[in-house]
Order: sequence, then structure tokens, then C-alpha cells
Amino acid sequence: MVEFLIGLGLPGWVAWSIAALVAAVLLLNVIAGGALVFIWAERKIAARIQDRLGPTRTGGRFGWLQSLADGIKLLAKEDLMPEGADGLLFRLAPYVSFCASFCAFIALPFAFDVVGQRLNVGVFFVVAVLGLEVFGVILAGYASASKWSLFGAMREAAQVVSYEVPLGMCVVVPVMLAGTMDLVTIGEKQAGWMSSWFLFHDPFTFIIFWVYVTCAVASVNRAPFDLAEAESELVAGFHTEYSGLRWSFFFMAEYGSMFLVSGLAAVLFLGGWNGPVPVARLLGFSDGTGESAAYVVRLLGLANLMGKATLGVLFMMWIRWTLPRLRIDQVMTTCLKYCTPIAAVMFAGAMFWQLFLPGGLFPGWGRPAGEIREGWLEGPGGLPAAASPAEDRSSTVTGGEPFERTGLATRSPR
Amino acid sequence: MPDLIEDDPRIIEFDVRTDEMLVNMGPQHPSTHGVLRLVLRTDGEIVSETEPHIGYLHRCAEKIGENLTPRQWIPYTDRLDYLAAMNMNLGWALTVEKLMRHEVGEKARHLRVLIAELNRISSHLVGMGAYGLDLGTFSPFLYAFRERERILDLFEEACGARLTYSYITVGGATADLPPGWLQRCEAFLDQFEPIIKEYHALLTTNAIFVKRTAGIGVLSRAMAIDYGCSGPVLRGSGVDQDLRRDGESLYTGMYDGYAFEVAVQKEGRYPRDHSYPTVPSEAVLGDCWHRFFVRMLEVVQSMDLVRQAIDRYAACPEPLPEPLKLFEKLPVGDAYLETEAPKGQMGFYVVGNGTSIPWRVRARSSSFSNLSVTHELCRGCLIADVPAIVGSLDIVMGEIDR
Amino acid sequence: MMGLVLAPAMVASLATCLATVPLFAVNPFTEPVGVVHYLFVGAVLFTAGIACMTLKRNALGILMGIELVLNGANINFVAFASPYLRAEGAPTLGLDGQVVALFVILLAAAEAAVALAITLNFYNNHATVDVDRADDLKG
Amino acid sequence: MTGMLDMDFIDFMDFSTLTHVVPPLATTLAALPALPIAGINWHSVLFLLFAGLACGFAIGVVAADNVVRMALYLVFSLGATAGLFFLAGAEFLGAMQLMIYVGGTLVLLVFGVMLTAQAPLVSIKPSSSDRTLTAVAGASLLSLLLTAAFSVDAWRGPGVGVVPAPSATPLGMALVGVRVDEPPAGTPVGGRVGYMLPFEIVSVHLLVVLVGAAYLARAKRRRTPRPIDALASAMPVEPVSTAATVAPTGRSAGGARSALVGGGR
Repeated sequence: MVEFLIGLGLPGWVAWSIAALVAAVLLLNVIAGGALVFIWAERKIAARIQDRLGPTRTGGRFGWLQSLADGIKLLAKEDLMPEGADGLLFRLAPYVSFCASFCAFIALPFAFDVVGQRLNVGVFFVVAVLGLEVFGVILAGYASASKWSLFGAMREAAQVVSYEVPLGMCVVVPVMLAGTMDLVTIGEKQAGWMSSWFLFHDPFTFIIFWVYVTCAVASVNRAPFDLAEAESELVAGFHTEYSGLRWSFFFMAEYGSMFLVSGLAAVLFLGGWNGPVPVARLLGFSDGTGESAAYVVRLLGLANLMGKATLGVLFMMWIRWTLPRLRIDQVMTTCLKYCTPIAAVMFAGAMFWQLFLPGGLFPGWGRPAGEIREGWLEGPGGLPAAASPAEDRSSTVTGGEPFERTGLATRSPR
Repeated sequence: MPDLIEDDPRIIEFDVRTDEMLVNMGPQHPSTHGVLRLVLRTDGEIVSETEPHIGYLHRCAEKIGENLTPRQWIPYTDRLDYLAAMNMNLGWALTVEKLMRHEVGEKARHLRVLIAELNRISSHLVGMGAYGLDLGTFSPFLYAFRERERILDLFEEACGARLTYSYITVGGATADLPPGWLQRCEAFLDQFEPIIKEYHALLTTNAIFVKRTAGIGVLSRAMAIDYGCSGPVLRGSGVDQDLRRDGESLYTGMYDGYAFEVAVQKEGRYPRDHSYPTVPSEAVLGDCWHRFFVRMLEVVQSMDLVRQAIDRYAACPEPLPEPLKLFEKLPVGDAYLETEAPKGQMGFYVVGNGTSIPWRVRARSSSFSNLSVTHELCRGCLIADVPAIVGSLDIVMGEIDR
Repeated sequence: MMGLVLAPAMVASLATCLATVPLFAVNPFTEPVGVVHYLFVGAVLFTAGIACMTLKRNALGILMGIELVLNGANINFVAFASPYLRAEGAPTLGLDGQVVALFVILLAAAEAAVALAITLNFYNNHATVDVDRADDLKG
Repeated sequence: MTGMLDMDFIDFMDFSTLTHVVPPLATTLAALPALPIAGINWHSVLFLLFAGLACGFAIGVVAADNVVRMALYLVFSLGATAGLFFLAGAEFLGAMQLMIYVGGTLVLLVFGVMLTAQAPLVSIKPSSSDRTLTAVAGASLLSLLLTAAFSVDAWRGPGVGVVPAPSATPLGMALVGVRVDEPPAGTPVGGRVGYMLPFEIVSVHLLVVLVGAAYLARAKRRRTPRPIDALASAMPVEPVSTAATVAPTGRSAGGARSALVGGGR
């Protein structure tokens, strides 16, 4: 796009700004628009689970404009701040939360190469930035001058910091299988049928996926781990004192994070934009068949990943409206006594499986031949780096050559 | 009862010096069931002291009762335990009848059993649903309300009101049941019976629910008796007492010929437990789980009683007696009667002085005594346990503050 | 009175910063930045950290100062390691710089945990985090 | 890394339909190169942004008295530093900085802040003479450092700018003892070593710290009252019966009865 804009005679910096703005606005829309849809979906799902109808009138049918109406109400609401609050921190906190949630989307791919910024430490970046969301919560809890808020903040801090450990372990397993932290490559390594998903790579990855689900739900503070805002204990926890737009920023951050961890789960374990059936390939599209075909492939992938991530969010809603809330000590026990050891054992298991049975449960079954590439392991006999879509910049710095020299790592993961 | 003070790992002091905090839970708090205010002294998440403050809903109900005739005061009894207004009506009506030595007929007796037990179901449904809410799950609350709505529909048909019925009154009931009511009631029971399994799946046997309730807030048998607890709270501690069986003859006479088993754990097992979830191994007699479970058992027990009452009521050919006159003179003397309301033993005291307006009226509510154990149960628990414990006591502020 | 003493110091500090501006030899809006830009940031962070450590009486403030100092050093390591910030073909620290920075981060985390432990124990024993009151060993 | 603006996901889109819309706009904007900001280098501008944030908030940490605000400013400063790392091509380090420093260390710090968040302790103000001394010492130190930094001519020129970002893989390989990165010209192959041993040492070190932290947070019973407890009881606050000091007999049957017992009978 930048090249196109420059080609129109725009100076480079304008072109770059426009390109950046387009990307930023698109990502912002994913969060804001996603939040609107998910809030509506949550209301409908909750209602259906509870034998109710939920919103029915706003916007004609199904109350589909309900969250927009809510948004307008929130905009018009009086913005209150408690008297003893630390004004600066109180005002800042929702934006900190929201920014963290938003920033993490930068590195999340929505389809092959459809990513804000492709980082070769993508997974790491997403997990790291996601952990920053807790700052907004802590600040909100501290600045609100309310004891309930402080309780919520402390719970959130303890919970999120603890759950980062097993979450990190879970995330490392697909990284290990793919041999890279680049989310785009990880997704692309699972191309083909459902059997090539890392979820079905071996029994350990299957189990660790569920550990990931648990930790992800906990780290985005959804029931049954929504201790920070436990309404029956802490009134509303860290956002007790918030109202109006600031409160809705917390809400958007929450829904953004839900979508993010679901998207991350989809990319890491559920094939990303691939599978369960390689629709694009069956339809005869592939990256090699021209510009418009690549376009279609990406659109299909986008829909695929969005669908999976949405399913993940819906799953979280489902359990939220089904299960009671755990107690804080039980939440910590779940993390430290169950999730962490299980994740550690599964990590070791997946490691040994990868060592001895590197093909997974379904070696090569239904996987497109020659499409999975891993630049730095291919060696000199592999495809030339420039022709490989699954790797870009990494190949220019580390070719296969050094491995030849050291005599290491000639084993391909396949 | 295990010695929780010494061995509970949650109340051991940590090396990190922390400060105590005084927190007001309520009167505007989502899980204090109305306008209860609990002042918690907490050390981090650990509650070292809980002090209930009551009186936010005081309406001088008893004093008003000393300026109205007993039948005029019936609507005020509705507002005591507003979730079980029929049982409140019944308690007051029976007390006044005791003072006046008035006997209602067979038909009124069965009608009262029928209505009171139906209201017990609806009250326990609210207690169960709200308890789920206290533990952070919303859906069972609405499931419970779904069934309660049907009971309220039945009551509405009978008396025109959905919450404050003023139906059972001194000398009988304000009106007879409308035609077809009994069939609709039976239809409801038939539809309701299998649904109870769902409640057990969602709450009673749910792993998280068990974790949150089993072993929490253990009320020992002796303490329950000491504090004058009653109802499911008392029976949840294993005390085999139910005024429907053990009360004054005037009251137990109402249940003459009815077959029911008191829902209490005897020799390690509950009655009817063959068809019910087994007690989880973590549960200790007298904890929140048992109190909850006793309520669930009482729902079934009440359904049984309602079925029996329907048969007996339908078998009574005579018409329902007219209630006493509004300004019927009260004899000189006093009467005190306790009945088994859903929340526990509801006592009314009335002193007559020969006029139609009683000289003194007093009420003794079960929730009041049940609430008084909170500071014992909540000592050393976590903040999240406070709603769990208070919720399991199933209090209604209307009858505490009166 | 206070201002009289403080003002020259502030002016001196400001002047130092301003005096460095012509030294950059690069228009940062149009040309790629160089190592010296990073060094500047590193120096400011380092100085802020040192100032924090000397100025704050709150033990946690001192801890934060240490973090800043370590970060200032880290910026330098990364700057010298980066191939972008040097002229074409100029030698860099390469990976070594990054690895050292990595170890610094890790050790800083460990150090923070230990320092926090010390602070908390200090708080336990003295009911304050004011380091000026840690004078038990004074003869 | 090519700067934060490389938006891959719009690169593949076909914008040819826009051709008839954009040129008028383009001609307008094309007039802008006359302005001094014309050949703007986004990488450098982002550097200025992050550098300004990092420096500004670092000074904020010094200037602030409230310990929570200090922590917040530190978060922002360290976050901006992570941005600088990304700009310098050290992506792994940047993510590491976010994860460990900002995410971990500072949460730890905020913990400490919360634990000590009593009104008198939140802001312990330094004396004005301290401030003066610090300002003088700081200014001198800064001038010294900057003089040193600017004294090397080779460091002052512009860098090569944007080249493809390196992968994190060589870093990881170096940590397990294998160097796969390109050595600079003239370096003997044997002269570049991996970091296996330091890596192991750091790992063990972290483990020790972990154990230490667990030791700190362990539960234990206190037999003798701490000095602080005596201090607390000397204060005119009503005595508090903490959970641990409750006498076991208080719970026994027939023990302390509530004033509420008896009810309305």
C-alpha cells in the first residue's frame, strides 16, 4: 500500500502516515467493533442460557443495536470521580488498560501475513503486552480511594502475575513445535487439514491446550476467575467507582483481551487461518496462482481465524454463565498446584515427543507437501529463502549455513 | 467439629506485615440480601471480625400491630418475611386463634398446609437462586425464579397478589381456591419435580460450588442451639428439630396425618438420599453446603406435603369457613406461638385486653437469631466466604428489622 | 532561599543538555539516528536513577532508582549491539551486547525481588520504609 | 526491523480502484515537501518519541513524591525503553523488557507499594538541601556522561538506518552455547563464544531467588510479638483481635454469646 501511495505521487512520509493510520484504525475497529458485537452476543447468550430472550427491540430484530445504545448511554453518563481519588491516576487507568489490550493486537496475525507488525518474537510480545493490562487495573484500584477497588486490584495483580507462568509454559509448546516465535510462521506450519493442527500434534499438546484455555480465561479475568470484579464480594472490584466512558474503556479492554487470547489460541493450537478443511486449497487457490488468488486465500483465512477466535470468546461466555466463581485462594491453588505442574509436565512430554516422534500423531497426513518451511532449519538444500512466503527477514540474517558449520540442527521437525 | 481456629491454614499469620482494614459490606452491597450492613475487619483477604449492623429496614411493624386489629395487621406480616408471606400470615393467624381459642375447620387446615408448603418451596427457590448469585453464578437464580413465577401465578390466582398475599387470615383464609386451581398446582408439581435435578447439577454437585461451600462456615450443633438458630440453619447442623413435628400441638395438629420426614442428617445420612446427590467428602455437618442441601431437601419434602394436602383438601366437601370479623374482640390474656417458617421458627406474641386491638404485639424472627452467628462463622474466613456464609443463612432483612 | 540554590543547579543541568544538541551532527527528523542518541537517553536514565537513589528516602524509591540505572546501562548495551545505529560495516557488539542486556534484565528482576524482601522486612521491623530511620547500627 | 509502520496486512490489498480518487489529494500533499519536515524519517521520529517518553518519565520518577506515581512513571519510562529496544532491532530484548521489567518487576513494586500504602508513608519528602545536592550532582554526572558519549566521533554519525530485523533464534542459540550469527570481519571463529555457562548461572540464580521469595512469603506462626505490634497497641486505636490471636475457647460451645442472642421474644 505504501508503494501504491508513493506511486500516486505522495511523499513518502505521508504515505507511511496514511498506511499506519489505516492499520491502526482497522485494529481499533477490531477491538471496538468486536466489543460491540461481543457485548450484544454476551447478552443474547446469557439470556438464552437463562431461558430469557435478552435484548429484542433495539435496532429492530434481535436487539442488534443494543450495545450501540448502551454506548451512547455511557457517553451521556455523568463522569464521576470520588473525592479522595488520585485524579491523574484515576483518569489514566482505563486508557492504560485499553492501550495494553490494543497494543497486543499489533502482533496478532489475522491471516497469513495479515498482521499489524510481523515480529519474529510475536508470541512473546503478545503475552508480554497482555500482561501490562494489569497495570490499568492496579492503578484504578489504587486511585479510586475505595477499599473494594483496592481489593479487586490486589486480587488482579496476584492472579495475573501467577497465571502468566503456566500461560507462558503453554505458549512455549507450539513455539517449540514450530521452532519459531513468529506467529505467522506458527500458523502456517499448521496448514492443511485439521490433523496438522498443533492441538492434535500429540496427546501432550491436546492437554496443554486445555491448560492454556484455563490460564487464558484466568488471565483475562473472566468467570470463574473474575475475582477482580467479583460483584457478589467486591461490589464491582476495581471499577466500582468508574462510570461512563472510562468504565466502558475497561469493558472494551476486557473484550479485546478475550478476543486476543482466543485469537492466540487459534493461531497457536487451532491452525490459525488453516483448517479444519483447507478450503482455499480445495477451491484451487493458493499463493502461487496470482494476486487475486492470494487475496482470496487471505480473506478466507481471515474469516477462518475470526471464526475460531469468536468461538473461543463464545466459549468463555458459556462458562461464565454456567459456573460459580472460585475463591481467591482456590484460584491461586488452581494456578500453582494444578496448571503450572501440568503445564510443566506436558511441556516436557511434548518436548520428548518432538524429539522421538517429530511427525506428531498424523505425520504428513493431509498436509500440503512442501508448504511448511522453516528457513533457518532448511539448510542449503532447502528452498531459497526469498521464494519462501513463510519466512522473511529472519532468513537474511541467519541462513542455514552456520548450522552446516556447527554440524547442529540438521534434523527437520518433520 | 474440627478445630478450625488452630488448624485452618488460611488464618495463619504471614511474614509480611500488613495493615488491618475496616470495610463496610453494605447496606448497599450486592450480596448482603437487602440492607444488612456488615462491618468487616480484614487483614488482606482474611476477615478477622464481622459485625452485623441491622435496623436499616425498621418500620415499627410491631408498634403498628398494637394499633390495628389482628386481621388488619395481616398485611404487615406479609412484609416481615416477604419471600414467605403466606407463612407469616399463617403464624400470626394461628397465634391470634390460639389467644381466641378458635378452631378452623378441616378444609381450612388443609388449605393452610397446601399454601404454606407451596410458599416454602418458593422461598427456598429464592434462597437457592440467590445463594448461587452470592457465589458468582447468575443462571441458577433465573432458573429458580422461572419456577417461582409459576408458584406466584398460582398464588395470584388464589388471592390476587404476587408477593404480599394477606391470604391466610385469622379464622381461615380470605377466599377459597378458584376452580381448577388444584389441577394447575399438580401440573406445576409434575413439571417441577424433574427440574430439581438440574439445580443439583448446577449447584449442589458442581465442583466449584462444593469447593466454595463445603467446610465453610461450620456451625456446630451446640453453637446452633446456643444461638437459638432454627429452620434449615439448625437442621443443617444436624439438630433434629422441626416445629411441624415438635412444635405446639396447636401447630402440629395442622400437620396431623401428613407423612413427612424431617430433612436432617441422622446417623450420617439424609432421608431420601437414595435419589439425591451424595454428600461430598469435603462437607462437614453444619457447613454452608449442608444448610443449602437441607433447603433443597425441604423443597422435595414440601412438594410431597403439597401433594398430600391437595388430596385432603379436595376430599373435604364442606365449604371454607368465613374468616373472623375484622373487629372481633380479643379476650384478655396472651398467647405465644412459634411456627416453622421457611427461614426457621417464626414466633408471634399477642396480648389481648378485651378490645379488638391487641395491647401488645411482638414478633420473634428466625433470621435474627440465624444472623447472630455470622460473627462466629466468619471469623478467620476469606472475604469471599462472607457472602457464602451469610447467603447460606438465608436471611431476610424484612423480618429482622421489622 | 531554596530557589536561589536550586536555580543555578537547574540552569547548569539544562545548559548541559542544551549544549549537547549541536553535537548530534544528525537531523533526527530526516536522518537515521546514531549510537549517540541512544547514549544520550541512556545517560539521562542513568542520571535520573542516580538522582533517585540519592534523593529518595523511601526504600521503594531507591529501588526504582536502581531499576533506572540498570536500564540506562541496558540502553547503551543495546545501542552498541545494534547494526542500525552505526555506519555501514562498523563493528558492533552484535549478539554479545544483547545477551549482556538480557542478563541485566534477568538479574534486575532477581535483584528487585531481593530488594523488595529487604524492604518488607525493614518495614516489618520499623513500621516505615524511610531509610533515614534505618540507623540501628549507628555507634 | 523496519520501524513500527510496516503494515504487512495492507500491503497485499489492491488499491487500483482508488486511483481516480487519490491523485487530487496527492497533488495537494505533494506540495508539502517544500516544508522542512518533508523527508521525514519515521524511524527517527519514533525514536524521538520513545526517547522523550523515557527521559521525561525518568525525570518524573525523580520529581514525584508519591510512591505510586513514581512507580507509574517508571512503568512508562521502562515501556518507552522497550520501544527503543524494538527500534534498535532488539525485538527479543524489547519483549523481554516488557515481560520481565514492566510486567514482573513493577507488579512486584506495586505490591510493595500497596503493602506499605499508608498515608504517612506514601510520600516521604526529601529535604530541600537534599534536592539541591541531587540537582547539582545530577547535572555534573549528566555533563560528564554526555561529554564522554560525544567524545567519540564514530558514534556521532547517522546509522545505516533500516535493515531487516534479526531473528531471535541466534540469541537463543547463543544462550545454549552455539553462536550462529555472522561474526564481524576479522574475528577468529573460535573467538566468539556462547553463553551456556552464564545462562545456567542465571537460571540457578533465579531459582534461588524464587526459593527466597517463597521463604519470604511462607506462613509461620509468631510466638513473640514484634516490636511493631507493641507499637500498634500503644497507639490509641481500639485493640484488634486478629485471627491468629483469637483464643480457641472463643469458639467452643457455650462460649461467648452474641448480644444478639435471644431475639425478639
